[in-house]
Amino acid sequence: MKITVELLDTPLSTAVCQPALANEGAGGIVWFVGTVRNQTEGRTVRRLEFEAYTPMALAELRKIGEQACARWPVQKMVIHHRIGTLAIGDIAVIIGVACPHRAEAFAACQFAIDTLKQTVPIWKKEFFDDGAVWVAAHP
Amino acid sequence: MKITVELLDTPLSTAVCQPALANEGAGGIVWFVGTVRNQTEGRTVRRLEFEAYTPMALAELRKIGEQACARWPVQKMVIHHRIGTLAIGDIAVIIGVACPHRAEAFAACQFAIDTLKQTVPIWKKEFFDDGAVWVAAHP
Amino acid sequence: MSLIFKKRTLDNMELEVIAYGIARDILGHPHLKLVVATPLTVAALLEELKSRYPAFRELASLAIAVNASYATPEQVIVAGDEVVIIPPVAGG
Amino acid sequence: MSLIFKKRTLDNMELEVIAYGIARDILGHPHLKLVVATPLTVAALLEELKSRYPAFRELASLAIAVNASYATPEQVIVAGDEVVIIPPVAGG
Repeated sequence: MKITVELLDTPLSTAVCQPALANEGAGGIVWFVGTVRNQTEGRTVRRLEFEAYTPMALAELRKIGEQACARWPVQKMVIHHRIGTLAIGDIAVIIGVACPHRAEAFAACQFAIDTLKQTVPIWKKEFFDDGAVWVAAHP
Repeated sequence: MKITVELLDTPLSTAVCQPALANEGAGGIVWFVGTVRNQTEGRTVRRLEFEAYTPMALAELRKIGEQACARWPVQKMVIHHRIGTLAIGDIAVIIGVACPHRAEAFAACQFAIDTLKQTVPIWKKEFFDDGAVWVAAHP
Repeated sequence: MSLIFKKRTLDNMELEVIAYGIARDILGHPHLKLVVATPLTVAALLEELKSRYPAFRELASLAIAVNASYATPEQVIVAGDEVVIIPPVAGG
Repeated sequence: MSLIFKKRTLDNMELEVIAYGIARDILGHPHLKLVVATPLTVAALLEELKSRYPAFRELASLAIAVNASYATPEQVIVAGDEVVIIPPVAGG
């Protein structure tokens, strides 16, 4: 399978994603690993929750993979996104892209995370000591 | 330590590099993983050998880290480069960069691998069925 | 919760809208049952939601997914469609 | 292997040059011992190497490292320096 996408409610790791990129022809693999930051605009984040509209989120993730494959010579691509409750330092998302050359892998990986943040129906709620907010909800 | 660089004659893995990037403030980590390709200009590569002028290679790797830190808000950076004999699919280099925001991490990681290929005194010999060549030696 | 709105003397249909994230908080419930006049476009549904729940107007964006795909404003919602309110996403 | 070249009536010094990769193949040995007239610049050393081993002229690039740093052409090599021939690198 060229494109592998998953939503998981258990900890993510590149080691688990790795087999999805196995490809003797690949020269360059670029990974993006997004983690939960301990601060947002100076406020201390205690934990966060991701919720997803699952069937559409999976479809949109796959669409990102297909768009990347149309624009760059992607050999393999994997996207794992976490859902549920995450602690500081936990991995929220992993995107791995294997291409024959590194510039393509960088471009495709950056496209994937940029697009994911714009289109995939996943919502993030950050919990502070004094409340919680839905991230990016308001302008 | 903000910048970690190593030359290793044993298999590389991001899992081994990971602790060097541990940082609760990081929002985006970008990894570049370069593997040994099975073909170069249509010829089948059987194996390859890397040799390094070790003290200078380590100094140049560290310099790349310092330059990246000067240009982007790098929180942590790790570069592991393999030396010795490698088989197809083996990892030749891993570069990991942790930054507060992903665009910076992508830029710094790409800068690091581009610069590594231009400046670090490491030489690669590819072995084919009918001979061997020093990669990039001739125009 | 049920709201009934008719704008034209056309056939009505029952519609259940699903809400996630802050949209669910705004509705106070993950589902909203409506009886709507047909044909119902996505644009008309969005207008109705914003008029009934002004908090939707304050969001950075608001989209509707029909059958797990982003719908265009002109798209007509028909009986049996899975209709989901998509407030600003924030994955990654 | 030892080569002696003197261009001027100045003091001589012994110099050992280390070679890696294809530079070692061109020399046929990882070390080259020279007795050179001083002062010796990096540019002069490169010219001497290219003149004695024309295969160096065919490389995509050729640099000299002095004490584990890239040296400029004007840099003067002094006794005790670690001098390394750097053919085109290909890490990564």
